[in-house]
Amino acid sequence: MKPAPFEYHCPRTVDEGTALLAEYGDDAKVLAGGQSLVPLMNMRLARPANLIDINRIESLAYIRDDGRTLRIGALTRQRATERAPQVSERCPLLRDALRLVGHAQIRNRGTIGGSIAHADPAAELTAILVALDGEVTARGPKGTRVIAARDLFVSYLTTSLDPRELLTEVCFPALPAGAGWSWMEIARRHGDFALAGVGVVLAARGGTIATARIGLTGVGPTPVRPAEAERLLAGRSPSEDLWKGAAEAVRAAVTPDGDIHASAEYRTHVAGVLTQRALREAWERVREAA
Amino acid sequence: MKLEGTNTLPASVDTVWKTINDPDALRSCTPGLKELKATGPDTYQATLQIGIAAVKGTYAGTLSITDKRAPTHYKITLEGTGGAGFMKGEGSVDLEAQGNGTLLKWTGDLQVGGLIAGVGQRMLGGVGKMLIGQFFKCLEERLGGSA
Amino acid sequence: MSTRYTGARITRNEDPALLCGRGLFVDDIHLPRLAHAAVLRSPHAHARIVRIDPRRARAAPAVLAVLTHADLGALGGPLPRLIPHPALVHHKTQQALASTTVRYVGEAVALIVAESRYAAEDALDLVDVEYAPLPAAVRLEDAVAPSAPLVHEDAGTNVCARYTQRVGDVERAFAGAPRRFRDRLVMDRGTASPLEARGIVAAWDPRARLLEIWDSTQAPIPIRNGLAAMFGLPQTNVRVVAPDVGGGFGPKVMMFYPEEILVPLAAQRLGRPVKWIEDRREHFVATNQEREQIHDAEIALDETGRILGVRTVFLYDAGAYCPYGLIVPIVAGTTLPGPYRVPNYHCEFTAVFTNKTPVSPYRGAGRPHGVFVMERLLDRAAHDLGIDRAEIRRRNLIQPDEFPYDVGLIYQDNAPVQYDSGDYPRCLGRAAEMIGYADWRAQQETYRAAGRYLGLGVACYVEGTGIGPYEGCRVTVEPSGKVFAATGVGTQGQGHMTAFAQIVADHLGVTPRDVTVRTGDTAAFGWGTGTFASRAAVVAGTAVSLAAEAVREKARIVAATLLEARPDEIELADGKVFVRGVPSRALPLGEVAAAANPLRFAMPREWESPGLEATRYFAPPRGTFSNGVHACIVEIDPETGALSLHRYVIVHDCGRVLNPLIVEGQIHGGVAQGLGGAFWEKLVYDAQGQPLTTTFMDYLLPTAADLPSFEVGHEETPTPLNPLGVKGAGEAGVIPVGAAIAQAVEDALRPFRVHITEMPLSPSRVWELVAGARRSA
Amino acid sequence: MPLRRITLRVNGTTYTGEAEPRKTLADFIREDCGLTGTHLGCEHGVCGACTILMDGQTVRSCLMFAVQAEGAELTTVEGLADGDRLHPIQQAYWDHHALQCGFCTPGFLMTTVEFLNDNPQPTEREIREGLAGNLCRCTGYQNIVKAVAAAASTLAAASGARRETRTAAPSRATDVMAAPRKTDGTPAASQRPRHSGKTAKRRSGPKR
Repeated sequence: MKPAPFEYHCPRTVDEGTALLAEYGDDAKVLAGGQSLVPLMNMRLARPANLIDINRIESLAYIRDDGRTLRIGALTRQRATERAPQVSERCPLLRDALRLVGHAQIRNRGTIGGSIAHADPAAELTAILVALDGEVTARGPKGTRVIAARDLFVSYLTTSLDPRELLTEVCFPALPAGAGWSWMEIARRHGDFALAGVGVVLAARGGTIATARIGLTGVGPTPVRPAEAERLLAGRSPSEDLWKGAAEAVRAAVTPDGDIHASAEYRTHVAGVLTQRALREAWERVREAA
Repeated sequence: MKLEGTNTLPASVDTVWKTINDPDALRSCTPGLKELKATGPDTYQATLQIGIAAVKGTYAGTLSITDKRAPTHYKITLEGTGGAGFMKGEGSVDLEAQGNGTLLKWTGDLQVGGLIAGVGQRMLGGVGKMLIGQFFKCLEERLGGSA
Repeated sequence: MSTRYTGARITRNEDPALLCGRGLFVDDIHLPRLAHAAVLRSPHAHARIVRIDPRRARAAPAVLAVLTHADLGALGGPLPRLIPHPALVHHKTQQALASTTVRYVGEAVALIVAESRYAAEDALDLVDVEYAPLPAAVRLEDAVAPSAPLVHEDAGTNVCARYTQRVGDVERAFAGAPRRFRDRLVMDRGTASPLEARGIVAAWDPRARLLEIWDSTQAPIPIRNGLAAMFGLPQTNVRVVAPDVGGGFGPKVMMFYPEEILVPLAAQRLGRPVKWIEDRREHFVATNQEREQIHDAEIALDETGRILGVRTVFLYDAGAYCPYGLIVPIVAGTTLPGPYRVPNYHCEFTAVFTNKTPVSPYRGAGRPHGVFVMERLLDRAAHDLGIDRAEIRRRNLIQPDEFPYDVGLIYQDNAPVQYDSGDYPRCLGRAAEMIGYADWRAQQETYRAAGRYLGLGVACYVEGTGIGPYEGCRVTVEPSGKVFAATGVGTQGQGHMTAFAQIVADHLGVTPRDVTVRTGDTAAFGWGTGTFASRAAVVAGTAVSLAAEAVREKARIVAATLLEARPDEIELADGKVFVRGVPSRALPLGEVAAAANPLRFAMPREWESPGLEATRYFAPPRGTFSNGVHACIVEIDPETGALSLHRYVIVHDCGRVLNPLIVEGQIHGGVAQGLGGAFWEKLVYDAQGQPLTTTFMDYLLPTAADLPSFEVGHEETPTPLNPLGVKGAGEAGVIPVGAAIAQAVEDALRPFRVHITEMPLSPSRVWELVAGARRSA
Repeated sequence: MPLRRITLRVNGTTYTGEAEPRKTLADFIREDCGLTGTHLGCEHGVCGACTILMDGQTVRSCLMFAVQAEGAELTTVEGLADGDRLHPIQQAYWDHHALQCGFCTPGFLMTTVEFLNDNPQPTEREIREGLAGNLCRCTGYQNIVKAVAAAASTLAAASGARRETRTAAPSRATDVMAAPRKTDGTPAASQRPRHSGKTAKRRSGPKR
């Protein structure tokens, strides 16, 4: 299980990186943390002719907090992100989900940008980015552009990024003050890809839910944002029946595939169960915060 | 892996039948099809580059159309072999007039073997469905244009 | 002999090197001019090979050789058949490289040798093979159908054997039985997956005509003997070393895997040492698998729950070839009655070829299947008769005064299944006590009241261990006073370097750290069969004891001359040899060893042979039977099917325990593998016979976070069958786990009336069962 | 493929070698540095047997290319013991029979080093989750969990003692590593005459 040969490129700056991508585009693959790409290369499922290793572009490793948004450089390691105080403070949902991404050894290398660009249908970060209406910044031959999460994820492992574009930054909006959150997922083993997972954020106004944000993973080709469920929750006062209703709306919104680990029916059902439990936990956090 | 679906196409059964027998349509609508050379009536030599993201494989194989019952039914078989393994897709297509459009019913059985089957099970089914979906969506667009 | 060390908790001699990265595993062997091999394997479950053209591969840069069947000459025939059996009508083995037909995904088609493994893998794409795919026999039940595609044309059937064993008069027993229960029980495929996959390094010295092999095998000596025959070399000119082996668990005892012939052949042809290391993806298709059986089983009882008869008719999936004969199904059938009195028993199996990786024993080797069936039947009976689970077992247990107990069956070693000793009621009682069986129902209710679904499971087993034919050992005292013991069994982590050293130390009055044990090197010891069937401690251990004892007697005779005393006055302790009661008249053991090998002058006749050295063999008349009881508490989330393991209790009796630390380790590991097979590990094949689980992302070994702490209780009923009184313990842990978990899950989900008849389970599957039960309720 | 010159430090010793860009770091450590204590169990990043420390953090060396480690400071299992004196974590593994075949052990040891740096007083649950990225097929993990707990207390005591005698407290990453660091310049590799293969040039350098 050894990778096929490739040309290795090691840009030091974003400009060098984008220049290389412009040159090799389709025949190139960007190597960030490599925790998903290198296994594919070792198995020779992926045989890029050119490997562009961005790990030495130090300017892409940062976490900035402008009060409303966490701006995270694409090369920032998942482990560093999960431990950053700003992340715990502004977006604990992100911290909690990151702790379930693989294992420490994986997160030490795995990057925020890599996880988003890889767009695994069972990834945690993609669902959170979608739930929070986050956005990413990409640099390419045509310059810099910002892509909203909802426009980013196209299908299995496929984003709307151009092969010549380099993902440079991922922006996670901070949770509203006093909001409650919860990440819940079920996996076969600790650290495995989720059979289904859900992230929930509830913003409260007095005793009622002002807005609800829900993002699901593992239940379709892309992360799912169940608009109907969110609408159903907004402006209502919390109750078990409300949670149940939202769970049903979620089940109606997802179209998972079955695989050897879990049937599509199971994933659909569990997506609802987890949503219900996540809403419950999120609201408890609202009450604790109040 | 068994797959099936239906599409409503904005064209008459005869037009649809013509389109799904037109090598150009097949060429431009079969996902990843790089080359399609006729080797006989309804049989073609095909080169496909199928895959997603970094996981791409080039497959050399054949595409053939059998047990035609013009203008409503045929079987289509696609076989390919490449570094990442091999695949065999068998599908049947049935056309049915529906108002001034056509209801296209398809069933497919996709077999994938070798490396890609051994390590790709988590997404294989979904990706298969996606590719076939792309095929019919493309037909739909062509016919939409011509209807 | 003193028992200062035997039976003591002693940390292992082998550990410091392994802890410092100084172990020597096959992949760590590096020789000058080493070349690297990769194997081209069939991507088809069943296909005719129309054409193989290696020319492009041969021309590739850095490629040194490409072997196909055409290049094998005399070595191209079917590989040796192990363990023939009269019932085995079609004893099919594969070729080192397939010639005309491939019968499973992963079957070897070509071997490529290059300057690096990277280059060898590059060339895999360059061997042009044209296959004509054939329909495949995949599902076990489909494969027996008359219309099924034939795995072996010439056999004319996929049935390679039918075999029946009977005790008493089953028909009469069932005809007259007041109560009968029948179930169809399914166990799916699994694999041992040791962390180190297989690997071989071979070197050929044309001057010495010496073939040296480092092989990650459990049975180096039979490999040596086989290779010598195949390569036409004297056995002394073939050295096979099983160095540190990264886990075995059964699949590494196979004579032969194709690579074990191809790599030496390539080394000989090239005149360069060659290394082949099986990668993980290969391991999932090219290393033998196990666990697939379907039982149609029935039990007959009286109203009090006394067993009148049991009958099982089952299908056993042999895979594409059956090199290992019928060991697994025979062990399954003979293990099934377990610790219970089963006066009438009918066991009939059909061994079936399928287009899947061949099957050979994996830790447990059929025992988990037999126990799963028996325990499931008892659970069903207990439930329907309204008798407590533990109670129905108690009522049927063989009593301590009934030994030796003849079950009436013939075991894998062709000897009668005769339980030699044990105290089954005691083990069950202790397990029940440890898990808190008495007040379980009350506890369960309080959990239920809180909306939590917990369940308890308890299962019993008897395990045949320590079978022959024989093992041997040579013990030598060096003039340094250090002791060396060499034996033929290989070691894959069982702690032989320590357990055997403890035995020697007690005989010779030294410490275990003074004793160096060599295993698995045919140059150090050339007689033996290997490490399997929980036999090393029993058979090799006894040989070690006999040899050490002989050396002690020799030391007394020599020392008697040197110390002018009678041999029966001589004692050995603390590294010294001395006259009883006169510690001043003492010699260091090393000096006696030196004196026993004189350079001049006559050697006293009573010394017989030079040096303090002796070789002894032990050949047990038949196996000895360990036993035990497992009890566990699990929790199920009915909404997600998620399982959490709260407690796991093991009470087991493997006779005299040589080293509790090591035995507990063996038990822990076995239980973990059992739990894997009960809830995580499943090899999945699609309808065309394509394996879908060839990575650790899809074949799920349990992690530390998934498993509970295990609570182990030792019972010690020595066996009369060997002087140490030891029984085997290597496989024990895995055996009743599936049965215990199935019962616990069923107990947890009793409100839903879920009935478990399959292994392994999964969250998705458990949820389906609950949902199904809810619908039908 | 043209070879690339790669220079990195392992266990305080500088190694220079040449390798194709596609050569994994694990293979470079094993073949070019001759440090075969780092094992390959799956080569797709699940089993953890190839876990090493890179600049003080655990990484799967099968999921990195050697070229990526240019100039990096690596620690492998060979770097834990101080000559014949075992690292407290190694000693705990020995005392508690936390290994059987020993193939997965180097990965577990390196994972334990980082885990106890991050969490010096873990609960059993935390230990089990901290070890979940490494697979063992022999032990059922129980004795490994015990060993990690035991090592935690030994290290706590040791580091407490060290702090008193230290002027400047070192970073946590070096803290645990400091105890067993060799005082002489000989790298662990030189204790392995068995390894006769081509190895990268080795320059004994000053300790970190």
